[in-house]
Amino acid sequence: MTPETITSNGRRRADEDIDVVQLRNLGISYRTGKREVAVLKGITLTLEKGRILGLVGESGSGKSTLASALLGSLRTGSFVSTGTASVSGQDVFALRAKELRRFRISEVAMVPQNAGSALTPTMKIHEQIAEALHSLKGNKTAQRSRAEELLRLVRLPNPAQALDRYPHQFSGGQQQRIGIAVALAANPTLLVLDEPTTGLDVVTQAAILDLLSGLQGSLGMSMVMVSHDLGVIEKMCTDVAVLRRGEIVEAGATREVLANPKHPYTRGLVASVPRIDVPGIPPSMDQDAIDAGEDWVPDQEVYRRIAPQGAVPVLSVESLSIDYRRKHIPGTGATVQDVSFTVNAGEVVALVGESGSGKSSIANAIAGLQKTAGGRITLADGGAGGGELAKTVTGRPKNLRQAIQLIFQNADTSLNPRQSVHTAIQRPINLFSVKNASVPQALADVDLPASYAQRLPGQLSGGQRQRVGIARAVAAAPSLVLADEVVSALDVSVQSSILRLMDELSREKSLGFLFITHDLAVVRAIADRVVVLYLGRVVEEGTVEEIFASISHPYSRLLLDSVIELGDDHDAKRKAVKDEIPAAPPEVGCPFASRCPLVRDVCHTVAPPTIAVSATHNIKCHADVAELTGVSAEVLEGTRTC
Amino acid sequence: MMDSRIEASSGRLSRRTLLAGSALLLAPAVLAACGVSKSPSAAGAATGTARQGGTLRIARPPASKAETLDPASSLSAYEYLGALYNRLVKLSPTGEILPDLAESWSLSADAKTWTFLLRKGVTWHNGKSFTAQDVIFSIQHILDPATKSPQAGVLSPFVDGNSITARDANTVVFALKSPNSEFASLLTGYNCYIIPAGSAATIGASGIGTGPFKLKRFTAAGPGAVVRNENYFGEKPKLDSIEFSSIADTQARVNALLAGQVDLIAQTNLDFATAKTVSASSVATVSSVKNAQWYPVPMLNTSEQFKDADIRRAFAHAYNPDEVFKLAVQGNGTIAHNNPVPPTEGYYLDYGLGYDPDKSKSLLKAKGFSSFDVPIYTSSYDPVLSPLALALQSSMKSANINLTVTNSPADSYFTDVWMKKSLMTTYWYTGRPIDQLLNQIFRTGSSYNETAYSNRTFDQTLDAARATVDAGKRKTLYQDAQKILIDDGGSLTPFFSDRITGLSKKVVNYSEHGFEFDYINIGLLA
Amino acid sequence: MLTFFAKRIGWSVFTVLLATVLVFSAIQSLPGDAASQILGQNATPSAVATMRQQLGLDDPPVSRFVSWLGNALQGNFGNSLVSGGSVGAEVGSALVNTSLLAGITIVIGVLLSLVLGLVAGLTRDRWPDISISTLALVGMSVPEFVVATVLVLLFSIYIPLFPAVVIAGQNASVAEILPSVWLPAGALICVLAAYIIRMMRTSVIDVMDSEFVRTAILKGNSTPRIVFKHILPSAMLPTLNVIAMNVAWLIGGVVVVESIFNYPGIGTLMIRSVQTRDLPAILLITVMSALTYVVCNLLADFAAFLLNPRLRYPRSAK
Amino acid sequence: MSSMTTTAAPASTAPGSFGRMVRSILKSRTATFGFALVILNILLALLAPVLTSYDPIATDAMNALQESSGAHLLGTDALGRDTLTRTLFGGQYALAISFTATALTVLLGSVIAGIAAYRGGIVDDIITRVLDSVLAVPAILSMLVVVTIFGTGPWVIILAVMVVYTGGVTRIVRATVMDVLPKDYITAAKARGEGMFSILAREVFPNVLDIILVEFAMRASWVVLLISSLSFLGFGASPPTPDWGLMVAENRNLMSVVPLATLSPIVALATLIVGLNLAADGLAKSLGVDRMKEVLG
Repeated sequence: MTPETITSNGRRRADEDIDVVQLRNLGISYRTGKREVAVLKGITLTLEKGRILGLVGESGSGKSTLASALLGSLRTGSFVSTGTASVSGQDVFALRAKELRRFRISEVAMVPQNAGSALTPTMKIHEQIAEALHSLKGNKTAQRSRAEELLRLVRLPNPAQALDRYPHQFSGGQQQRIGIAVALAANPTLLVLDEPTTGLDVVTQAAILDLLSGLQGSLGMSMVMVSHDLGVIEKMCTDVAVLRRGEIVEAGATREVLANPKHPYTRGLVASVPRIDVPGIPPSMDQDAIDAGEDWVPDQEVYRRIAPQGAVPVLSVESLSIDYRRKHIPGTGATVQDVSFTVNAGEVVALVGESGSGKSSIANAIAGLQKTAGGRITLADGGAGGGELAKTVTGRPKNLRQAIQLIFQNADTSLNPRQSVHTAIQRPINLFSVKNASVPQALADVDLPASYAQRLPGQLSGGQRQRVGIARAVAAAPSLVLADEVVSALDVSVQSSILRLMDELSREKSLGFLFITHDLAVVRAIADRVVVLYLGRVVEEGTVEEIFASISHPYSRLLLDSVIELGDDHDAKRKAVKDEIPAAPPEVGCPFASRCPLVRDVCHTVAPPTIAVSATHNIKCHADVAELTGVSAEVLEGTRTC
Repeated sequence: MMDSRIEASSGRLSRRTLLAGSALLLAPAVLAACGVSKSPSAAGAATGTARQGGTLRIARPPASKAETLDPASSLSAYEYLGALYNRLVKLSPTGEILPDLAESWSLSADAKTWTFLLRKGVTWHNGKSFTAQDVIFSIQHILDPATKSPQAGVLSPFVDGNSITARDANTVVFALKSPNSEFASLLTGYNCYIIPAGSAATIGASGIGTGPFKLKRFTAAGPGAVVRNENYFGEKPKLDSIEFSSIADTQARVNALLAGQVDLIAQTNLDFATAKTVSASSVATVSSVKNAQWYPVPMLNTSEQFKDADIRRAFAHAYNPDEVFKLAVQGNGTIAHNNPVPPTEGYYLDYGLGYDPDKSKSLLKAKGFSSFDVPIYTSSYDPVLSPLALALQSSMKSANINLTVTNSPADSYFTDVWMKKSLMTTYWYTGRPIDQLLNQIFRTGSSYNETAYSNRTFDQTLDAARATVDAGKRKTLYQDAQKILIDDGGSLTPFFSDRITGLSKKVVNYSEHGFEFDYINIGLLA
Repeated sequence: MLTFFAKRIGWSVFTVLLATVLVFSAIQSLPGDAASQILGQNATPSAVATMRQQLGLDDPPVSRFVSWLGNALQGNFGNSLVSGGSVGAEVGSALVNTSLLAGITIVIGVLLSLVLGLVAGLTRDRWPDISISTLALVGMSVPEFVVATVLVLLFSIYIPLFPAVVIAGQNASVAEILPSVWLPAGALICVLAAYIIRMMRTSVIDVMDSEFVRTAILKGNSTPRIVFKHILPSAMLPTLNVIAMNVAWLIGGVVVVESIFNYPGIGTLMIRSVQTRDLPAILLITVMSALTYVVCNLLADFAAFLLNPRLRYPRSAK
Repeated sequence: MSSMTTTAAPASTAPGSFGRMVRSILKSRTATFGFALVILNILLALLAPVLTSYDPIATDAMNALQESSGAHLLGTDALGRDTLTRTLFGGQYALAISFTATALTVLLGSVIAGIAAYRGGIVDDIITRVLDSVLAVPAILSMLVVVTIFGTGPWVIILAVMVVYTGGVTRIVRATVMDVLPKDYITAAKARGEGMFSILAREVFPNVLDIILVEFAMRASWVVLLISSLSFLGFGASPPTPDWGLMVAENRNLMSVVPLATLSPIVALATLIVGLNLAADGLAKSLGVDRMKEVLG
């Protein structure tokens, strides 16, 4: 590939006037000690006015560095090693300080990944917007009214009041909207967005993305959007450039590239994304083959997991409730209330919900790390004896502690950075005097070579660390594993291999998995049964097929509709929903009442009854089954807010 | 005008500054007869014409918060006393007793009745007239046990408060309990300043006296000032006023002098190096007085370590005086060989225990010690104390005596360590008449008996001496007493040291001897 | 928020009380007592016994503490066992003097070090930073008695600009002491500033590395605006605690400097009182020092409260 | 629990962690320089008896107050003691006392901090409040009281340092432990039912070792300062101990006669403290510790 062929839209262009972005052989490196490490290598691309470029890649691909380079910004210690970057016709790295300031004022703005940390905590919102309103300098009133206008534009609730508030007084989604408003204030030619929705709940993400599409449509800005999420890229971007280890491996019109990826890496990336419509665990990527330059083609087959036969319960949770409140606050209820479910041997049960749904609290209660306010948790394990679990782990006998093991979301913090892999895995084996267990065996169980025992967590990749975490749990020979968001922090190419590993372990060792996640596509890939939580209450439970079938709780439906997937018809989705979850569950009635499209008076006062759709499928709702069938986007349209 | 040389005779007295209160003053009237040897000299103080007026600023060491202007008290603010008050009699630089409030005095043939004729027309600072009643009151105040005056112990063996009578307004008669031909000299003590009758309760703060200066303000352990008393009966002082400040740290006092903040540092013997620094300064200079103080190391006789005289003797032989003398005071002074009586003293006995580590060792061995360990206390209170302790420590090693030097804070040194610890370093001013010196510092039960020394023969010898009229016999008896004291080992007395005082170059006619500070002539350069 | 401060104040009172109890108990185990200290060489056992009785030293410690506390709450801290005067007046005047010294030190020291720390942080690893940081390092590494001695040598003996010592006594007026304050204040500033400069520098650098400052830069803001609006308020927050700690430290830390300059302050009084076992004085000094400590911390909390909108406007009523 | 039975098993601590630390220190020029200064100080102190033939305590009347000469490189003091010798031996005293005191303080503070942070709730409250009360008493007052109760001597000084600084150490280590406690590996250990001391020793302390090390280096510099100040005031070492603070106090009046007698201990003191500070700085930087959090204690 020659540089000329890699333009953002796949065509070679001579007419540079309409190119907002023009990168020529751009290389950026940083110095560490005496070494120079290349972050970006020979990046060449152009972006036409009015188009949206998606930069996609896994962690460490250099996509964020590229995004900030467009603003003439480099991290300390970094420098341009080769090439030029021109934005709006200006060579950004050749600008002097004053010119660079002017350039940033007039030409380009950035929406950072986490507006929560990108907004100055000690300044009021209107000040932060006003300082970007350079044209209105000195005119306080005009600045205020323009700021309010901008907040309205990004659909922030109560924009007039918001002006005099501080960033921390807003939720993550609202902060992101404010961040966009600040970026828009300067009326930039180019808007750069760095992972603008990562870290937000799916529903919020959907709403923000809708907002951005709308704004782009009406304001006609050019945009560069960084994301690791192919679905988001597909929905938002006209063009895409795929980055891998600092290089663009493939670029072109989004639909073309994603529908018909040419580069093995792109192919692998597209193939490894789990999808709701395609049940099963997608194939994983062979990075080594790609590195070797082979024309590697991923398996087209997804692996479909088969639910275990026969229900031998391992864990049963009955009427569990957890209350964090020190004293009763009128109008609010306990954090977790009346949650019941079971996990059978060899079964993967997914506990699904957005942040704040209480799913981690439930896991902690099962592990004995969280005091419960009521209910019973019973471990029914043939081998270890089982029995009702004491409320705290210190009150539990060794065999029950052994029977429940945890694996965690964040591979960085799940392993003690000062302990070798060996020490970490050996500890439970010794503590529980596990027979026939050894570190090499545990490593073999998670497909890691025995030599890894000598390593420290810092010497492992994210996926390998996650495997060690699993090995540590499995080495204890448990009957139940609590897996809290174990794949959500991993790159898609690694995700599926971990999911496969879980599948294997559940089958081979008859392990019950309580799989806690917010990611419905992953649920679809691995879970046998699903429990949907909303504000600490179970709203729906059933087998994975039942949950993803047509009859659903309105909340489940909202979650499903908010998922942005590769290959969706993105234009058909609804425009806006009420994306804010209340801070606390209501004291009485249905927890979802405040956001439900089917809401009626009774929902606010009476707890919803259980509708048994099938022997395994239960929905808690005041509506009848007919109403719950295929609740369409049009119905939700009516609940548009802000 | 006084001569620039400070005539330091054997009549000089010692004073311990601080909280611990001070020693007695005593100047034997008979001293002149005893043939005082050469006058030690003071060098450096400028002489010349002092201009009339001006303020002299004196820095003094810290004193107790319980400090008082009551001269009889052990906590009296010494620097003020001579300015505010007068005694009946005072000491001349050559040790003669001079009239002060008493114009003349006489004693009866049996030496039991002393009659003092008082100066007429003297007024107190508050305008009242000075009378014989004031004198009677002052002496009774000293003798009153409630006053806890250190001088009480000196006077009470002879003086009964009820036997002092006023023959008339200007005549006081003392009928002594026992004969004492040196009684007048006892009244030169600085506790013996005369205060107004009936002022016992108020004198501590009011400072009303007859002296050349009147009190302007006074703070215990703090600053204060006195101003010229225009109604003073004698020669009027040159200065308008004197301001006193209290500075705890020696180095800070010196700094204040060098920075021109004060004109004179009272009660501070500058060490050699500091003296050098001060001399080199453009604003200040030093004045030194030969053999002005001695630095004893009292061995507490009641302590476990030193209750045995042989041990004390072993200590006396254990150090090399040349070495200690050189180290502690750079050879400025005279080696003492453990005799606390200065060689300039008429009754001086040229006898001492010399350096003999072998003897020291054998004395110890005889008592079963192959080596002897004892802590020696020292303080930054005076710059010579620590070097002295260290020099002794170093020197005594050869006699197998191991001293552990323990530094004690200056502020509480004389309350916590002196007369409490078995071995410590301290100092006295010389100029003490031999009778007072031996009686007060070494006699059984005396209030300043810092070694808790108790030797009946010694006490009896002193009594005999005091009662002896014949000067030659008396000399023999006092020398006998010295021998007993040296052999029996009260304290270690390695050397007499010159005292170096720092003062501003602006100051002229500074003169101090014993406890006599010349407040009249001292002044500032014209 | 009211409850936040009420709780803080409650703990502060508790802290002061506990500190007093600790010191009171410690003094109980000091060898010797005021009675023998006062009597000095005149101490006969019976005199000591009488004095002990007069001073109430024979009562059990608990009841003595309770009665002390009862009086203290009414503002009566007792009389000095040494001078017999009111401890309140004695400690009060020493405290006023020390406050003057501390006040000047704080105002100059804090302002100076904030500015220097800011400059150092902003010019990270360039020459202004390197020189300021080196200076701060030297300030941290040279004991204050050396700094003080050098200052005296330089500025009152070689170049007689300032008095070398304080001549005025404890009850001196501000006007009398003021000329003598500068050198001791200079010595204290050297020590105080070193820590604040370093703290300020680090927190400026931290804040400069933050997303929001990067965003502010990318918005094309001017440098002064970035510094004063975006960096300074956040950088001040962690510095506040260091300032508070250092200000509280001053009360005890002045001892060495006071001793060198003969400064009639709380440090001098503290040493003297410990030596003379003057319990009422020590207790009051403890109370005042502990009060200073908690008040400084409260003030830091309050300043943080004003500076930090997160504290002023807690997000939800959790 | 000694679990390592297989021969192939690696050491239970992280392999190469010490080597890694040394490497990361060497990477920072500041840290290298700081450590070099500290090591130089330690070497000079240890080698003092070899480097000089004089006795640091013995007085020598004949050679008092000498300026620099071949026999006495840095001259002598008023008692004829060799300044170089006293300065070198002073290093022994300063290092021995301050390092012992600091080590004990940091150890005690860390244990208390671990317990307070782990137990939380009322235990934490009580520990925090009591230590805060100790901190509320001025350091010098606490030290004076301790010194007055127990007299002077190395162990008393060490005790006094512990009284004064344990609160500060605890405060910092506690905050760090609090950062570590929510980590998932702690949760895993808790879920396994490990006891407090096991978790603190195995999981927590290895991860706060950085902070503790930095804390040690920095506290040591404070302790050196504090001890010398105490000696300067006359409450610390007794003469003839070759203590630097005491040497300054003893010799500062000789500034115009033998300035080296005062300057030598000052330079030695400053070198050690600069070294410790740079070492702490460099260590903090290379270990990624936020050094300024430390100052808060």
